[in-house]
Amino acid sequence: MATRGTVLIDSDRCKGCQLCVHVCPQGVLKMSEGYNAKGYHPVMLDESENHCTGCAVCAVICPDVVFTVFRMPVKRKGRPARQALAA
Amino acid sequence: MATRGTVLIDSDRCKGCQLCVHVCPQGVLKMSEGYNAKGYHPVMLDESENHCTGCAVCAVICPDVVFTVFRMPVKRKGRPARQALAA
Amino acid sequence: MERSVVFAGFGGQGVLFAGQLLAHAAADAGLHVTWIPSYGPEMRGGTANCTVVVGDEPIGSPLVRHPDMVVAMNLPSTDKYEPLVKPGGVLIVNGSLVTRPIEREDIQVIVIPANEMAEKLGSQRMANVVMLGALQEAGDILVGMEDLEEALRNYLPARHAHLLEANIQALHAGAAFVRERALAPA
Amino acid sequence: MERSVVFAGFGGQGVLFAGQLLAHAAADAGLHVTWIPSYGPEMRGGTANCTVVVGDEPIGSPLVRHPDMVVAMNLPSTDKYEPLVKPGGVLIVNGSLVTRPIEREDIQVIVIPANEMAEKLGSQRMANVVMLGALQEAGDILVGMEDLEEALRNYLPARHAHLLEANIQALHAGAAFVRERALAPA
Amino acid sequence: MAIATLSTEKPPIEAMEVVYKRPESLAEVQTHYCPGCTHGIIHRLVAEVIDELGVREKTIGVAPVGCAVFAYQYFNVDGCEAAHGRAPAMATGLKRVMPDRIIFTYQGDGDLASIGGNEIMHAAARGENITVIFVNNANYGMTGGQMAPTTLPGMVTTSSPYGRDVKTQGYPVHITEMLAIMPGVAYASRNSMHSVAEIRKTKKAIRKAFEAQIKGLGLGIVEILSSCPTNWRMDPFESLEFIRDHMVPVFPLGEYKVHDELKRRK
Amino acid sequence: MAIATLSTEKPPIEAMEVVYKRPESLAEVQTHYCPGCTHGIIHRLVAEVIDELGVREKTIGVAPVGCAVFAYQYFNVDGCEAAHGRAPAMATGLKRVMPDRIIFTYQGDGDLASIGGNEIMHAAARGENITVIFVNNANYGMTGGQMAPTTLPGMVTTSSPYGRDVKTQGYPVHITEMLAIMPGVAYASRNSMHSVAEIRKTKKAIRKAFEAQIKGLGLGIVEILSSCPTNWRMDPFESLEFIRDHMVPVFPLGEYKVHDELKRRK
Amino acid sequence: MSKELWKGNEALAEAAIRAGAEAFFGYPITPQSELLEYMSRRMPELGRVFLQAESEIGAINMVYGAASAGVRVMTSSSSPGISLMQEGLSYIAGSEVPVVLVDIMRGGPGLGNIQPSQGDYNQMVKSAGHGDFHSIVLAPSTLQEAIDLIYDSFELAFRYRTIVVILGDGSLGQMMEPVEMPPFKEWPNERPDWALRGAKGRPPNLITSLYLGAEKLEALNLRLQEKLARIKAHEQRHATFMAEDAETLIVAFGTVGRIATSAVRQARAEGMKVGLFRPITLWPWPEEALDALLETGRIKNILVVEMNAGQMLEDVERIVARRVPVRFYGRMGGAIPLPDDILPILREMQGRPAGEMAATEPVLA
Amino acid sequence: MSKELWKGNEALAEAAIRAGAEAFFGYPITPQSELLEYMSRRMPELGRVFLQAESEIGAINMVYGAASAGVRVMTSSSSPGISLMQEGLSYIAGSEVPVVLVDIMRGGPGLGNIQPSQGDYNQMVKSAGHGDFHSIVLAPSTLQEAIDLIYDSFELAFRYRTIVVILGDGSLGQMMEPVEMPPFKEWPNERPDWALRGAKGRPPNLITSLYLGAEKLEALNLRLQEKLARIKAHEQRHATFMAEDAETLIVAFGTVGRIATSAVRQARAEGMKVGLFRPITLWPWPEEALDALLETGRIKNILVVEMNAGQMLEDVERIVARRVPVRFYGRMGGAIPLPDDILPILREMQGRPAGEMAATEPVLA
Ligand SMILES: Cc1ncc(C[n+]2csc(CCOP(=O)(O)OP(=O)(O)O)c2C)c(N)n1
Ligand SMILES: Cc1ncc(C[n+]2csc(CCOP(=O)(O)OP(=O)(O)O)c2C)c(N)n1
Ligand code: SF4
Ligand code: SF4
Ligand code: SF4
Ligand code: SF4
Ligand code: SF4
Ligand code: SF4
Ligand SMILES: [Mg+2]
Ligand SMILES: [Mg+2]
Repeated sequence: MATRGTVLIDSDRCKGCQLCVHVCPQGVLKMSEGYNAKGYHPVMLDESENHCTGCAVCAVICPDVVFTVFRMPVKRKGRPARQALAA
Repeated sequence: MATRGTVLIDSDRCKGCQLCVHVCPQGVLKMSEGYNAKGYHPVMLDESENHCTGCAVCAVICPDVVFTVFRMPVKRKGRPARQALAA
Repeated sequence: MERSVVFAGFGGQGVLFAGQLLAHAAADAGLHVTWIPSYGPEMRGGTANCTVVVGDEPIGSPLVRHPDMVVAMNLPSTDKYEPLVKPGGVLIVNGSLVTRPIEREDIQVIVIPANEMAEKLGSQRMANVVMLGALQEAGDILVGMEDLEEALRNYLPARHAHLLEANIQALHAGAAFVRERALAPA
Repeated sequence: MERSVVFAGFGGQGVLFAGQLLAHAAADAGLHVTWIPSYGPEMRGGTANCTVVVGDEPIGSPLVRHPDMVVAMNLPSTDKYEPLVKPGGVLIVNGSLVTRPIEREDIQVIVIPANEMAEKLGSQRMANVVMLGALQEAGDILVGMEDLEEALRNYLPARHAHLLEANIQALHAGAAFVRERALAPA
Repeated sequence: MAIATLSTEKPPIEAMEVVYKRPESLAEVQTHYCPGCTHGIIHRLVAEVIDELGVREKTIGVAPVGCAVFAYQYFNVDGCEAAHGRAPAMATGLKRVMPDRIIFTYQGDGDLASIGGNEIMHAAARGENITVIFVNNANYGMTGGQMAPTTLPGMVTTSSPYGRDVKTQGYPVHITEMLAIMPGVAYASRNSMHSVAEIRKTKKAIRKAFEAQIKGLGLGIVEILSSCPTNWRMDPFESLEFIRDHMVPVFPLGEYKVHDELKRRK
Repeated sequence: MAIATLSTEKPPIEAMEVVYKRPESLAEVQTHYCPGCTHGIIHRLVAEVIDELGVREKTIGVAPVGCAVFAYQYFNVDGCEAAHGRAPAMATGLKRVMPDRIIFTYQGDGDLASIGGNEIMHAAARGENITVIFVNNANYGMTGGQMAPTTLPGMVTTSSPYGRDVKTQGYPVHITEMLAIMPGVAYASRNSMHSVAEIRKTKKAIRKAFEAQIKGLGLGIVEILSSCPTNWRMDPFESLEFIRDHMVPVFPLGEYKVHDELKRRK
Repeated sequence: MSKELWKGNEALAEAAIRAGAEAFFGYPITPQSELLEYMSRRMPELGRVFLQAESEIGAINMVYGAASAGVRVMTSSSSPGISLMQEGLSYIAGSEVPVVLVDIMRGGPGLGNIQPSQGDYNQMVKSAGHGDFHSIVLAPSTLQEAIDLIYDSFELAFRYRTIVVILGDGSLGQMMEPVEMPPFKEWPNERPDWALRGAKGRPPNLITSLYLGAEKLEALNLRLQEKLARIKAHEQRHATFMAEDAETLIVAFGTVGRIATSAVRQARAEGMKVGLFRPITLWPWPEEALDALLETGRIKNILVVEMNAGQMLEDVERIVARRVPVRFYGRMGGAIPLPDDILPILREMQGRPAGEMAATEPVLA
Repeated sequence: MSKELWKGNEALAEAAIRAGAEAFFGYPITPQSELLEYMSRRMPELGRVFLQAESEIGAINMVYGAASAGVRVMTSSSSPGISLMQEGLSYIAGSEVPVVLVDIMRGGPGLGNIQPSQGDYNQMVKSAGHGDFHSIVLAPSTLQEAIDLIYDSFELAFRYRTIVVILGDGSLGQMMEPVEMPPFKEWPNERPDWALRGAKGRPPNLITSLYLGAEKLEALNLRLQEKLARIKAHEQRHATFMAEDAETLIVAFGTVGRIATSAVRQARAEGMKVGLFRPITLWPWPEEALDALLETGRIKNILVVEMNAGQMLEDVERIVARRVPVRFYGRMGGAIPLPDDILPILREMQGRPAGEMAATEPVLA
């Protein structure tokens, strides 16, 4: 499946709780080795095996609003994809 | 009907609220003209027209425990009439 | 110049109102005045009283241990206040309910059958006003009969409006009783 | 004779425990000692620290503005306490996390790669004990190595019992590091 | 004591049996309640139940701040005076240190349902083994008849002079229903003083609430619709009719919670 | 801000639409919550609802004493800090003098269900037009994980070291059920943070609770089962499983009261 | 405008309304309930907010909320109710929102009774809850003064962002006296810029008393102390009565202060040089004025009279600092010290035979 | 018996248990929660009563109930929680039941923070609620002293049927120190004859603070005052440190008192004649002892140091009565005055160059 979306990760906000890693349906999130300013291992996007769909599930569960989620506009249906707030 | 019971009235406790007068099934309670020590017209037993049955209804409703109620022992039934507390 | 009056009696006898009438009359006459009730929890029965102090200067203490005048509407009040009236003062006693003799001789005592007099005028409940009238006549409360009359007109609760004239008569009856007694041989 | 030590670092680095070890060792050696943590609401992250004062007389102030010795396990603690160490005092710095040079020249400074050393002995989490060992060697904390060893034996929580020997090694490793450094040419 | 009888042809009193007399657990003093106030009836019922259960000598009563402030003097048992609304907490303290004693609170609706809402709620949640007599007279009797949380919609009181407007002054609070859902509550019922029959039922309810405690089943509460002739400005009998006609529809009577152990008896 | 992607063949981000971004009503600051604590999620949901309803500029938040003590700094709206348990009273004061503003409280279970039980009960009884976000994490997070009225039976906390014994320490309190019976309550529901689906449902519930206020229907309360990884001594994901497996059975999810006016929409 | 006879509690309520009170939250308690009842009638009439709270804790926290909106809000209660408000008052002080509080004191401790007392002096003047703060405490001795003080109280409260307490006792609340009611006060429409009104076109406003970290909370406290110093400098109020040439000075506040004027008059009639010093602000206590009187050297001794066991006495002793002897006469539990009780003590202090002693024993601290 | 290292809050709890505490009711609040937590473990172990209440109001009223049964009961809290207990404390005092209360103070006003403070001095010493009463207030400065004081507290509480307060601050609660735990105390089995235990074979006992009628309530108050006078006569406690020949006297209590010993030592090392007067009972304040020191004429000036804005200062000023100048150094909001802060002031007071001034500005009342 081609990449349909992506996420922007505000690493400095990440507290490394891994909730997003558990719920991402595509398994494209993993923890980085390094530390951020607060001393946590922040999450990162790893699309080496699979691709982000922009489903925003990570954003729904992240307690620290680390993600901004993007998605390719869906063109098939007549009505334009509108910006949807997460939950 | 013959008298089957009577009441002892502790007039000094009576506050003249008349609740007993309202509920006495025999209508044998009425307020006296005079005052008691607290300045209330106390209730009195007036059996001129009817008789007290010792039913204790007055005692059940009196907020000031003015009545002691007596009744003739009922002999018909086998078991002895036992002292019943009011309510 | 300051005068203190205690009105005392059973809860329902209107002693607080009698005191208020005097206070209103004094206030409307431009005098200084305080009215202060004894107050208790809402436990019915028992006695009620209030103290009124009238004067031509700002009132200091609204309470006094030894009032100049006492209006006693029942026996317990008479018992309580007879010893407290200031020597030379005035004690008005409701003779309808108080039958015992008054012992103090250093004060002026008026025993007035207020209940009977009020009843004759239409209602026992005006006994307080009869007593007030007697007080005005017997003592020097710094306000005149007209002031009390005016106070009745202005402050008798609306629901008793029909009793206004009777109340005014009660006031005067009380005063008249004292005047007659004063004229009568002792 | 009184010595004050501040242990400071991140929440999870065991600075409170290191301080308690010293306090226990001192108490069991019959010395006077106080241990006092900085405490905050349960808000995770941020720094933690505690102050231990050891002496042979009753301790007055359990807190000092200028401690004799500081064990700084991370950069923020180093930044905060480097200027506060009493002139002539001792500053033990965790070189694993603090890479910036230490500027004070009027104090004795030990930079020790505590995390690496602890990891070599089995777990990074013993970095605090490595630092404590270094402190014992570098500063005069009034208690001996045996006292600290004994404290470890007595007060290491039961759930870490399997790490007891490793901890004792960590203690000695810290001390050894200081000794070697002292022998080495500056 | 005067006996005023105009009786004719009557057997001598000695020939009769006493079928009602003052309960032992009621102290031999006059109450300060207004004429016809049903607080007095409730006191008597509680005393009768204590007598019947034979627990007078191990009972401790906790009085509220409200018209029943002197309740501790009216029962012939050890007693104390709680702060306004805090009787359940005080009772908890007593019960926890003396689990074998019988502890009851006697509280008004202002006391229990207004300022003391949290104390009763948590005593119930904890399943404290205490008995709560909750006298609901739809106003603050003692302080001059202000609105209570139990005041009926539209009812005029000294602090709801235009009638209680539920939109701004809230709806009547149903404490008994709320507590009944709690597992810690062994018995919860609402009763009324408005007739002789209801008074008799009330006594049965009070008895069950005490039995729940004796059996260690949890908290027992009996809410009792009660009159306040003075502040309602009605005569005592009218007041009972007011309860029947106006309060009962808003506060339905009945048992809201009966622990199985209490059902089994007889 | 760093973007860490190892993506291959990806269309440029400019070509895409933003489907999720930080809500405006959430202040641009880091929270102090522990990693994985679901307080953070709930904050975000509330902020999203405020954004969507377009009421940010007239909303005032009331923070509790509890881990959410700084909530007033995290929302990009006017805010204040109530005394422990008293947020509903403070909110009442605010709402009564500004009926056209939107007032919400954000309270923990210790705050709302323990010390503040009376304030929430009476705000509900009065039908105050406010919105209450009630975060139930079965313990006192802020003070170190002591037992709360909502602690599960048998659960070990720092003040129930032998596990909560319901016989002596009481049963879990079901506030939402109790409030739901009150006519003043327009919306009452219990939701959970334990999965993405439940989080989405929770947002809908929060929205209804705010809508109830906007429409002047009465009090809206959303109880939210939330995690406390730190005091539960679990990792964040395990904590969600704990909610699902242990809390939900004790605190059933669902809408307990929905005002008719709220049902009618769509 | 002519004088009308008013009852204390109702006069306070009406005067507060004319002063601009926009909201009232309270809980019934004798002897202040008439104030609440009056509000329940009058506030809705004027389209203002009246709400009977579930408790005094509810009331004070509703007040806290309304005050945070920059609204003129008040509550009233009596001693046990005031005790329950202590935490809330401490929050309000720490958050610096303006609040007016009426305390119509009754006898304590505990449930005590409902008779007049001055047993809340310490609780209101020294401490209203934990932490370092003070409310401005005004102690009227007549109904007119009560009206005048409450009439100014919102301005004081807003000027300093502080709590203003009107401290009366049961007799003040229950008595009637002819008074002149002031006109309705005009207030500007704008709300203070710190008020919570919705963050429209400005960054959010926050009202809090939480300051984590010793530095921040110390900074708040220094600001509060600086404010208290300003209040101390500007707001000390007192009254004297025949104090110009007095040798014996009665110090008394509130109802006792007015009663003392009668004692002073009677003492003067007996030729004694007696005067009265009556603090109107109990916090800030009018130390400077008393000090100035003492510095004249005319005062030979002082008699403090209170309806408590000597709570204000400690303040007077601190200020007097042994410059002259201080005596105390106190009544408790609802007993009221009357001129007849005070006179014999004055005579003694003036070195005369005490004469007939008071009917009841004075209480000497 | 050898010394063991204990944490303050836990040491207080264990010592109370050994002193014979039979029941504990409390509500969590930092920085005293470890006391409650310790009780939750230990009391059930010993078959005693532990209950976490729904609030501080619940707790103090449960305590009131248990105390009415003649049981040794205690609670603990910190400043805002103590404010909530004021009404309950007033009832307890009016009913004369014995209670032990631990207050581990934190920064205020309002929510403030959880750092150490002495901001409850007024609330505990001057007023704990409405009416005239005082608790015995004990202010330990070390853990050992805290243990020893709480160990005696039930005896004091029962002897006088009064509230005994252990007034500590957050640092006392949180610190560790080696201490000697006392043995378990033996208590007789009988309960006091006033206790509510069921009216078996005796007339009912009543516990109340309600006394209708001024005479009755005044009589209660006179009895209470007489008791307070007895306590004042017998229970004043204090400690001094190098005060024998001191010219400058520090007056400080609790944690500040112990910190001051370091300042005194350092000052002595510099050759200054400095000593410490440390009240152990804050009520009754050890007036006689301070007075005696002043009467020697050696004291030239006094420095009061507190972790508040000068609450005890007023008592010291009252007692000193201008005999010597009194200075004040106070820190607030959780800031702790350290020896380094105090020394420069001492130097100044001893007429020496202050030297390097304190890092943070002292707060002068
Ligand atoms: C803390 C406190 N607040 C208020 C009061 C005043 N107060 C006394 S009784 C009462 C209400 C009583 O009403 P309720 O509980 O319904 O009892 P009732 O008199 O109707 O039987 C109030 C508010 C008080 N004593 N203490
Ligand atoms: C009057 C008072 N009592 C106690 C406290 C201490 N305290 C602070 S937060 C809290 C409980 C918080 O628990 P909860 O409301 O469940 O919120 P959480 O931290 O779990 O989100 C307590 C008891 C306080 N600040 N004030
Ligand atoms: S948007 Fe969906 S697919 Fe992409 S990272 Fe988030 S959860 Fe995974
Ligand atoms: S859920 Fe958020 S905070 Fe947690 S690891 Fe993922 S991005 Fe980081
Ligand atoms: S016992 Fe029955 S019949 Fe006799 S007076 Fe009483 S109610 Fe009437
Ligand atoms: S019910 Fe009792 S108090 Fe009332 S009138 Fe009858 S006897 Fe008297
Ligand atoms: S005021 Fe009402 S409740 Fe109180 S005693 Fe009188 S009638 Fe009964
Ligand atoms: S303590 Fe618990 S509730 Fe508080 S922030 Fe941490 S995880 Fe969340
Ligand atoms: Mg009621
Ligand atoms: Mg919680």
